[in-house]
Amino acid sequence: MSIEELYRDVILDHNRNPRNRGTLDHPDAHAEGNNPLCGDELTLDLLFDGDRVTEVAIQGQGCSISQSSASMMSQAIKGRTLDEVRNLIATFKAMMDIETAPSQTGLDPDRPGAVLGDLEALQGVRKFPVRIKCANLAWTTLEEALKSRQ
Amino acid sequence: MSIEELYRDVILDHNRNPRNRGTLDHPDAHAEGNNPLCGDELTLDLLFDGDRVTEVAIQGQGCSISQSSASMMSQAIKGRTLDEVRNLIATFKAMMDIETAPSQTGLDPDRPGAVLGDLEALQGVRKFPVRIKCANLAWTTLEEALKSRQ
Amino acid sequence: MIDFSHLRQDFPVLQRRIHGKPLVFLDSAASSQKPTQVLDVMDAVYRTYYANVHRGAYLLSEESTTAYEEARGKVARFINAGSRSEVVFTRGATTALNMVAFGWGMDHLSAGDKIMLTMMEHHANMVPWQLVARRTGAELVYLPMTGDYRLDVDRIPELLDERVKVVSFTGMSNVTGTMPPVAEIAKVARDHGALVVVDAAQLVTHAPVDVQELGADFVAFSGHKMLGPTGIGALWGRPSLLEEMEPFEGGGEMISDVQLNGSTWAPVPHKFEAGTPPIVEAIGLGAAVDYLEKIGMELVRRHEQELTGYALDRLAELPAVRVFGPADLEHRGGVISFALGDVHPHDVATILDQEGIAVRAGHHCAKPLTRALGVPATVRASFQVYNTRQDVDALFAGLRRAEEVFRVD
Amino acid sequence: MIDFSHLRQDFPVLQRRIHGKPLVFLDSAASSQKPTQVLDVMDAVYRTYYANVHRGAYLLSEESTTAYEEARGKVARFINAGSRSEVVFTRGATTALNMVAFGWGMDHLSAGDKIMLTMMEHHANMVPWQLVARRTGAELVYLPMTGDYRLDVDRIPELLDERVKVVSFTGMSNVTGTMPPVAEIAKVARDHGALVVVDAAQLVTHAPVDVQELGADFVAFSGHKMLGPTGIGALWGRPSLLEEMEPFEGGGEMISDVQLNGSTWAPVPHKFEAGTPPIVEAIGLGAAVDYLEKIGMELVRRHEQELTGYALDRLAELPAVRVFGPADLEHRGGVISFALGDVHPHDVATILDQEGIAVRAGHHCAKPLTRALGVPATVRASFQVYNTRQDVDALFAGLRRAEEVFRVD
Ligand SMILES: Cc1ncc(COP(=O)(O)O)c(C=O)c1O
Ligand SMILES: Cc1ncc(COP(=O)(O)O)c(C=O)c1O
Repeated sequence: MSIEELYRDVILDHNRNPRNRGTLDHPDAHAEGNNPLCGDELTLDLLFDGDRVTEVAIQGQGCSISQSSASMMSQAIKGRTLDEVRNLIATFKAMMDIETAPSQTGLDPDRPGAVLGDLEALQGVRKFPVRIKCANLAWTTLEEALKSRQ
Repeated sequence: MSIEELYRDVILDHNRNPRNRGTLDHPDAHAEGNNPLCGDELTLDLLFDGDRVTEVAIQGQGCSISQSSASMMSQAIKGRTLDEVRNLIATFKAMMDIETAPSQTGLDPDRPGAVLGDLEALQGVRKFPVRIKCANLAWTTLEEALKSRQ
Repeated sequence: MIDFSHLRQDFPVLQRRIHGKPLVFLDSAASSQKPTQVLDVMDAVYRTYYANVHRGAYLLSEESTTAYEEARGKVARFINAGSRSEVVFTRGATTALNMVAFGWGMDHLSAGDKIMLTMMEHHANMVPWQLVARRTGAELVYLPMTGDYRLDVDRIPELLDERVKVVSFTGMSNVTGTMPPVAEIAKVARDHGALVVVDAAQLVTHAPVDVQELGADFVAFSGHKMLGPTGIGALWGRPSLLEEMEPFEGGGEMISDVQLNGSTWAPVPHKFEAGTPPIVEAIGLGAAVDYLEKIGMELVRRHEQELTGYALDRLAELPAVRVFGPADLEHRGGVISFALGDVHPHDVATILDQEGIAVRAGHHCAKPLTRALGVPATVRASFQVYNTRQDVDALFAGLRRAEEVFRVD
Repeated sequence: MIDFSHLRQDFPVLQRRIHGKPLVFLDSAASSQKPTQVLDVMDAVYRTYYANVHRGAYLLSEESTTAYEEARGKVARFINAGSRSEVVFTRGATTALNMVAFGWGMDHLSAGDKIMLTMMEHHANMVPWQLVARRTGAELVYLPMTGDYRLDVDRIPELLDERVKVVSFTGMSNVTGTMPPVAEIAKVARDHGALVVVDAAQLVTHAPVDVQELGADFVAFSGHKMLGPTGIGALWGRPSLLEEMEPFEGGGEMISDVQLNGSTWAPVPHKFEAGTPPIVEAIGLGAAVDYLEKIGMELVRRHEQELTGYALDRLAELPAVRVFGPADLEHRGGVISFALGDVHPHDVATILDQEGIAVRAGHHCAKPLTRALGVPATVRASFQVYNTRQDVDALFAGLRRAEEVFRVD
């Protein structure tokens, strides 16, 4: 296990240049998440057109894993329907769950990136169990935001 | 070390038939002592004629060591002057102090009972350190009573 | 007849000789001895992976945190808690009871309210309520005892009036060995709307405990009486009550955020675990739970009943012995308090000690109960998994010796 | 240059390999490792003479009580207390501070009064006072920090008005390593009539502590940071204050008498030690004190100053490193918090962990201080007697590696 498996280039890139940064004035959905043990913080605003996510805005601070995960998530969900977003959440969680065998996560080992895009770079986090909650923060916040819409 | 060294006949006798039992109506000196860890309790009343103890009355409950020590003390101090009583206290304490060598206690090994009378039977308590505070209870209460007089 | 004698080799201290005689340890109700299976686990923590828990981003801290939280899981399973977050680690039963008395009591009790205890309580389940009563103006009422040393449950309807807001009672008396019908009392009290607290310090190591069956709101116990180390205990609580209850202590680990003028709390159970917890002690308690579960608490209870029955029979051979506790083995555990004629209990204990037999003499931190028994103190012999019939026989011989020294006829 | 490298063999965990690399343990400020001299003592208690303390009329209990009380004597001597009864054993520094905040504060503070803390406090010396402030109506005021991470003592005269009834502050910051002039501040505050409380959780293991010289009213610390076990700590208090202060918890051992409707307390220190204390942990702490005294706390302090000086020099070689703490070794101990460029502290810690180096990342239970430093978290490396220059060199190399991974220039 090498440290480069965790800190892939794409992760460092998203950490340095987070996508969809900011806040929205009148979001359809909003949530704030934090990781009290680490101090990672995140706020998430969403705009919808029907059941399609049209805008995503993220603000926060924290480690490279939490911030890059949020940035990559924002790209992945933008333009997707609610059902597609829910699928993404489920797949991401399976990928992060050390109880789930890699072959059961729904990812395609022969075509890296085919299912979750850049997000698949976070697979390495599975080998660093204390950091899993960092990777998950954006996604639990997303779940909260979806609830806030209903 | 045998248990009979602790429970000498004279101790068992004083325990069964405690001397000077009771209370006085108008004592010149009075004190209550207790041993919270053991539950031993004692009240002590004294009458004086000048600086001579003329009456002693003791009431209480507790183990054979605390009660016999009180009974023997009552006999020992009755009729004695304050100075003599203070001497008795000092000698008794020395006898009970495991830091004091037996030869330094002021007792006469060739003439058992010559200095403290029956009380010397309590010497065996030195070999049972947890019980020393039982033997001492009557005497610390006596010291309190003497203070109450002043 | 259940034979546990093979367990004795797990307890190194039982090899001790006392005044030249083999140790006969009959004071487990005060604190039990510990098996190597517990000692080795604790030692290994310090020697191989010790670090502070919860905040470390490095391997040792991760391993320590996992072991600490797994121990919580073991304790939760041992008492059949709904989830591990219902288990708060404390310094012991005493702290657990203070946590409830202050944490719940200070915010829910006021003048005119009543706290119902029983005459059988250990000071740990009495003094905290007295302190809270004094600060809140609430009053204490005590459920009395019957002639055969059981709780007088028939008096409950009359005593449990609408002013009673808390009913806190022991699951097993550390003096008489009495095991009250906990679930029955808890049901009546909860239906009545009172908070129900069970002091399980003795119960948890003498019989199977299922908190869901007990039906109480809080259950408190200590590790050191159940083959675990000193310095650790637990409070089980209903999730909703733990959520709402105020923390007892403030400090690190129990916060979500700290601002200069106020703070918010971490989720349950961490809210109640301020500061560095007794980490290794918790892991040791987990190992003690493993040990007990491997034997099986049903069997522990049966072994103890058999031993208690045997002891009561042997004590009955001594006319000068008077036992303070229920005769019916269904209603009692392996804690036997007694008097030997009018020999003072401390004298009995000293004579037994000379024979290598460790018993306790005193009020056993239950002064009101001792007073109610009409004696200044009692002698108490108590059993754990490592005790045998031979221990009872040694006690019997020791008491004979005491009779001899004190010429009891 | 003091060489303590021979001490390393006393700490078995230092043999551990982490991710294939030798362990470099730099998180002792969170909790220190333990020497075999402490572990063996604790194990031997359980294996040869363990029993509950204070009430036993048998040999094991007598031996345990003696060892427990001797440990109290050792701790008393270690901090130069006037007598052993001035030392109360607690679960840790957090409990000790809560004991003072609640035990003294609830009876002496009311609306309009002020509690003076500092910006540098650990949550353990902040949250208890917040809880007591809320219950009593008292207000909190905070002494600020200077630009070079020291307490701004010049502001004391202005802040210490007649409403300030308590001044409670750290003897050594667990974030910046700052060592304030404790005796000086204590004198001003006491002359002013305020109660003075010192959180010595860090101080006591990094420098000699003489409570008579410090001149405070209460001093709190933990065992697990000073080579002792978890689950134990101590509160030193002035005898007159301990006499008058209310007990924090009620239960067994702390009473003189218990009646149904009220109780009286045992003499100090037992009044504050409700229930079965952390017996073996106290004895273990005594062994830790023996170990430290054998080295000598003066030497411990000098070793640490040398190591800290060396570490600060090496860190200065990395332009991206920014240290949050006094530069002057006279005013600081061996706790070094820093930032590495804009790499998040948790990422730094993870990279170091891969190299076998254990450091902490976060707010170190001092959120207000971390906020004042203007960062979300810091990386913290901290030293104990077993650390060497090689450990510092390993840290340096690990930080280089982190710079590489995160392309810090
Ligand atoms: C300065 C300071 N005060 C108080 C504490 C609290 O100590 P404990 O967690 O052992 O109760 C700590 C340790 O985390 C500390 O560093
Ligand atoms: C029935 C009962 N409750 C409470 C306690 C207090 O437990 P601890 O002293 O471990 O806090 C005891 C033990 O002495 C007990 O027997």
